[in-house]
Amino acid sequence: MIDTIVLTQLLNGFILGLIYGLMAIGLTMIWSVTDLPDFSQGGIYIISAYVAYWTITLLNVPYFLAIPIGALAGILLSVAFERIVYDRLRPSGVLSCLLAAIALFFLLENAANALWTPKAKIMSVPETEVSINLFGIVTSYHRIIIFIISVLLFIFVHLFIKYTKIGMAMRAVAEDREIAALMGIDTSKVYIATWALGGALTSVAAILISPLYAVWPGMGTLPLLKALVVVILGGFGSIIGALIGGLILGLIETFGAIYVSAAYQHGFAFILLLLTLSLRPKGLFGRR
Amino acid sequence: MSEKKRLGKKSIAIVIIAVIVIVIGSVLGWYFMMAPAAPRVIKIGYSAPFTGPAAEFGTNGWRGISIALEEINAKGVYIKGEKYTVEVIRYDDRCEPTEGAAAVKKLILEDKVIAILGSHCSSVCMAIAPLCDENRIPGITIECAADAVTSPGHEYYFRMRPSMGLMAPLITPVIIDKLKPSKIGFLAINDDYGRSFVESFKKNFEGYGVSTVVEEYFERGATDFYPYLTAIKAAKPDIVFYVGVTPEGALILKQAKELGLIPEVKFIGSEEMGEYELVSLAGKEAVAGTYAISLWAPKPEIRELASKVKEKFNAPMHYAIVFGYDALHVLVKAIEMAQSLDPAKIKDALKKLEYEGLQGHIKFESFEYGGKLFVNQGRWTPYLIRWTEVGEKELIGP
Amino acid sequence: MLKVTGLTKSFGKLVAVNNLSFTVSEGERVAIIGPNGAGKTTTFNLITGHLKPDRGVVEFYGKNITGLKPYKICRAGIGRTFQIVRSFPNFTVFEHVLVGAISRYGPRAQMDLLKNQTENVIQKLGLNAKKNTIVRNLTIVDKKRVELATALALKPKLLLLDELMAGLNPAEIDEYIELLKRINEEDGITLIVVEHVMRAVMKLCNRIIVMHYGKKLAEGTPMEISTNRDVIEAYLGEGVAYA
Amino acid sequence: MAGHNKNNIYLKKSLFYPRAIRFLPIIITIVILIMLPLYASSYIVFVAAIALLYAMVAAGYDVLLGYTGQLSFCQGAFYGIGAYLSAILTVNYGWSFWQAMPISVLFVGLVSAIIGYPALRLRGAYFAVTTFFLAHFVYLIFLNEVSLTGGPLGFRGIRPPEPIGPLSFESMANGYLLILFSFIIIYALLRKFVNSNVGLILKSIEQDDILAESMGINTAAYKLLSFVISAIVAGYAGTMFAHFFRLLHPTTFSWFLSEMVVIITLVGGVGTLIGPVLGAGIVTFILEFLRFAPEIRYVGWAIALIAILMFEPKGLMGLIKRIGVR
Repeated sequence: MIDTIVLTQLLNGFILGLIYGLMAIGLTMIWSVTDLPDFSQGGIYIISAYVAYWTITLLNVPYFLAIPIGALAGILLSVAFERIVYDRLRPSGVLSCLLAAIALFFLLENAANALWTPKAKIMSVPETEVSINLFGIVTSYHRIIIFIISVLLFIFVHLFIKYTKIGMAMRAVAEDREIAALMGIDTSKVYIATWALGGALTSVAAILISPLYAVWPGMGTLPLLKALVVVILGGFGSIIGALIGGLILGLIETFGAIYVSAAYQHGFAFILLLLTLSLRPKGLFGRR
Repeated sequence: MSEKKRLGKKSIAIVIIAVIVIVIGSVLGWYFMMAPAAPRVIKIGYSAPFTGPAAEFGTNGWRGISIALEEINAKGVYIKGEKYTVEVIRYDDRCEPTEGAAAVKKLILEDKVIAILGSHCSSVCMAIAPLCDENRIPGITIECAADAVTSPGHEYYFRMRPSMGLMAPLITPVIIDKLKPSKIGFLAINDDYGRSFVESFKKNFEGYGVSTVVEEYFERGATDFYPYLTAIKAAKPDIVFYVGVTPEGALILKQAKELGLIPEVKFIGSEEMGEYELVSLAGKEAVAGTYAISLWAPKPEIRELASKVKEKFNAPMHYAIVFGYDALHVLVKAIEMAQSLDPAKIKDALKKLEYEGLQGHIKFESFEYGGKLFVNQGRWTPYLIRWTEVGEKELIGP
Repeated sequence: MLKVTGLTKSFGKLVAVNNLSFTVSEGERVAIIGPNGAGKTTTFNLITGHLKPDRGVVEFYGKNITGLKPYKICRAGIGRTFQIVRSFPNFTVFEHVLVGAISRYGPRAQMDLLKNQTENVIQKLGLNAKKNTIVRNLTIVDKKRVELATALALKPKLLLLDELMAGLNPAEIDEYIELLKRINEEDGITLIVVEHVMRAVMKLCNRIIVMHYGKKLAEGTPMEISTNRDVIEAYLGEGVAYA
Repeated sequence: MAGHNKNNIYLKKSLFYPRAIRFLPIIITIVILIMLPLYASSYIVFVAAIALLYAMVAAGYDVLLGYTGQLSFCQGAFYGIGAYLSAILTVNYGWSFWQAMPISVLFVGLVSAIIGYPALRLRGAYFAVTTFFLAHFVYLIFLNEVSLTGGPLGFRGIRPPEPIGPLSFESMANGYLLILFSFIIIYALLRKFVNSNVGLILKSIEQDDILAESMGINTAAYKLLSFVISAIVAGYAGTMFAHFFRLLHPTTFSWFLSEMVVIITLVGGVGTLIGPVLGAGIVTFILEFLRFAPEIRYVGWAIALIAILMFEPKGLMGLIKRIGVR
């Protein structure tokens, strides 16, 4: 009996880790390319979940079609923020950009609360809520979908960064913005691509997790904070780091909640952050 | 431009900004104070959380009040033969004490209300109660649960629903009689509401020789209950009280079903879980067969209110709507009894009146219970209901 | 005074400074020259603690200061300026130099002691006219002068100047050479200068160290260096080196 | 002084500028604030008191953000620790406020030093994110250590500060005046500190900490000093709040408060000390003014904030400087 519980928790921790990882990739790309820990992704996390929720309930679009639609919303918002807010604020330093990001997150959270009332909405996806018994582990079909989609996304992003032109340009800008600009890379195009990628990943993470939990205005804060920890833990700008970091945090939180204390469940991320920063500030796979 | 002039200009700019801020502040304050009392309007204040994690309570409370307001103003309120209309001014307190205090002070001192409704979160109620006494303005809380709100009590602060400490002794015998548990467990939200719920029910069940085997707390807005449910599964209780808001309740039931805890263990929800919203969120199958302590029984007049709510707000019935509705009616009845707008007379009327509310028979008494002195506290017995397979409420007791 | 032995620093595969050793005694005016990427600035950074050496020891008046924090090394009496000029943009020139004085005498020192320390450094460098100008509005040349002034306000024993003369016209170069000579002779401040402007090196310095790909190629008086075959070869490229 | 120089903006501590004119605006404002309880309702006095507490924390915070360039999100945590500790000492251990307050402030200073030392080695955004988490972790402690802080049940029955001679702080007006006077004292101390040599060093760190370090300034020590100072001011404001409002609950000290302090400092104008004080006034005024629209209050506020950030990144003081200089 005991090991099935441990196995179930292992899977849950794994799935949670993948979600943190997904969001962390977006953040780590944006942070390394533009030097900005983009808090507004927390807001995009919320809005994309709502967009997916409304497309499913109002337009009764199947869940799998809602994911790209939500992701599109995330991309548009993300790029809009870059063009309208961050681009203008960049000359006055990272400080103002960071605060604008927080203000945007604050705005989206309260806008969601005002527009769609604070009541939590459950995104019921009947086809995937069927619970199956996978060699002893009681889990739902949906979690397997999360597993598959996130692994595919990780591979896609990894290849995208390594082999496409835009991907290389992003890495160049991440290394050193001035030199990249000197070498003829159009930095504003790279910024748009980075923000689009970030927005897409954050939205997919939000839409994947929503059926398991709920969609409500306050859903953005904790995942954003956890993803930031994962970025630092995994190492600045490293995709594999975001994945591994996410898994570590997911597992520690799930098992920590049972064996240590559930009340401080969200405190483990903080302890993990402190350990990383004191032992290995540049993270597991970080370069800088 | 010599330095002298330039520095002068800068300081003058600062003082202009500072003075403008102060002047606007006081002018506005002055304007509110001097606002001529519009002819024959009864101004009532309402402080509730419209933003933040508890925003749902405020929204529902406001729905109940606005329906009651329509009914009252349709009839009009007659004091010494003159017809008055009622106006309710509402402010957001974000379920945070300093915001609540600022909101209520503004209502009393600036908007000159003669009575206060609110708030919903016990921490805010504890900040509001002394203000009512200080300014001698009667206040009725919509749904604060913690005992500390009315004990030690405040002469001008009233509560209709039984507090957490009082609910346990009233409903425990019903649960013992109907479900006959031997080991119980708790999964409660980690806030004043959850903590006082567990504390009082644990004490009362021990009175009947029923022991508590597991006690878990989760954060407001939590969504992953697998760790807690796994711990509960290991402790093997007969019944589990799960305490929180409906979204959390729905997730608990869905995740408990996933872990096979339901139907093996009987789940009894706190008063939130006696709402239709739980069914809409968790789905009929997850809810079927589970129990809940409910603050309103499926009576005909509540069905009538439910249809009004559906038609006006397209929202399911919720006990905060019932409380908001009852609170305004009780307050207006007191004003009519006192036949005056003097807050002190309204307070005295409130202390004497009895009112057949949708929630139950409302009478504000002061009494001793469990070593605590309660003041202006309502004491009707809550209902134990069971969710049927069809997602309807079935009254089990009393 | 300054003894550097076996200094080595590599970034991944690139060995920036390779087993460099040299000594500088008090009052000397030494120049370090070499083509770009020879490791001159890296050597400076290793001495002032901005970079930690992989191997080697830096001794100042016999005390081992290898790898100490930059502010400790500075307090030991080593001032420096940067290849790409660094400054506090929002300060006035007076405040900028004052920071050097405060760092030297501590924030609790008498205000007038600090004031006249700053005044006479500004006087010495001819910045009086621009005393109240915000540094951001100065030309690059003036900014370098302010950076030098701030370093001097620290009353250092040894001053490391990284391409101070770059971008100056001949008249300004001569003016600086006179200035540096006066600082060296009157205030007894030893100078180590990284320069590309050969005119300045020849006129100012009594000893030259030539670095090439991180190694010390040659060391000696200006005369010896100008006729040294290896130096010419390294500078003007192979095949051209004939006396 | 060589002749008049065209691009000479202005001397900060000019000698020949008559003292009176320079201090006149500040004196007028203080007089208005002192008279406030006489002509304004206790609602405005209460809101002004909370605004003054915010102004105190924001001014202290400006030393850290404006003068030393370190963005931190844990002022709310220090404010909370000060409040809870002073409440616990006075209510549970029967200390008088005048004993509990200094101890609480010192404790906050100690905690900030212990946390600050490792955290300050981090660069910019890393430091900001760590302090963001620290604030959330301290909030979790307030919420979960029920035996110590009363957790979600709140901490009640805090007595106002004991009277000094005839002056009792029982009433709201006196409580407000105590906050006002301590604000004035703290602001004066901070102004003196910021204009001192140490202030100049902090400003040098804010502009280029590598150059400052190579100029012999122990940047780590000075960053820690400014971190501790801003924490101590926040801790002190916390003790004032506890004995003014007399009810503590974890929600008051969530990261919302830290974020508000950062916003106030920036809206007011970073690195000017008077900026955050005006920022506190403006922000409180806007939020109180928007009370009539409960749902969209914070949406409107967030839009206003973004507009301010976009059009005047230097905040209010930047605006004034632009008006002043032209």
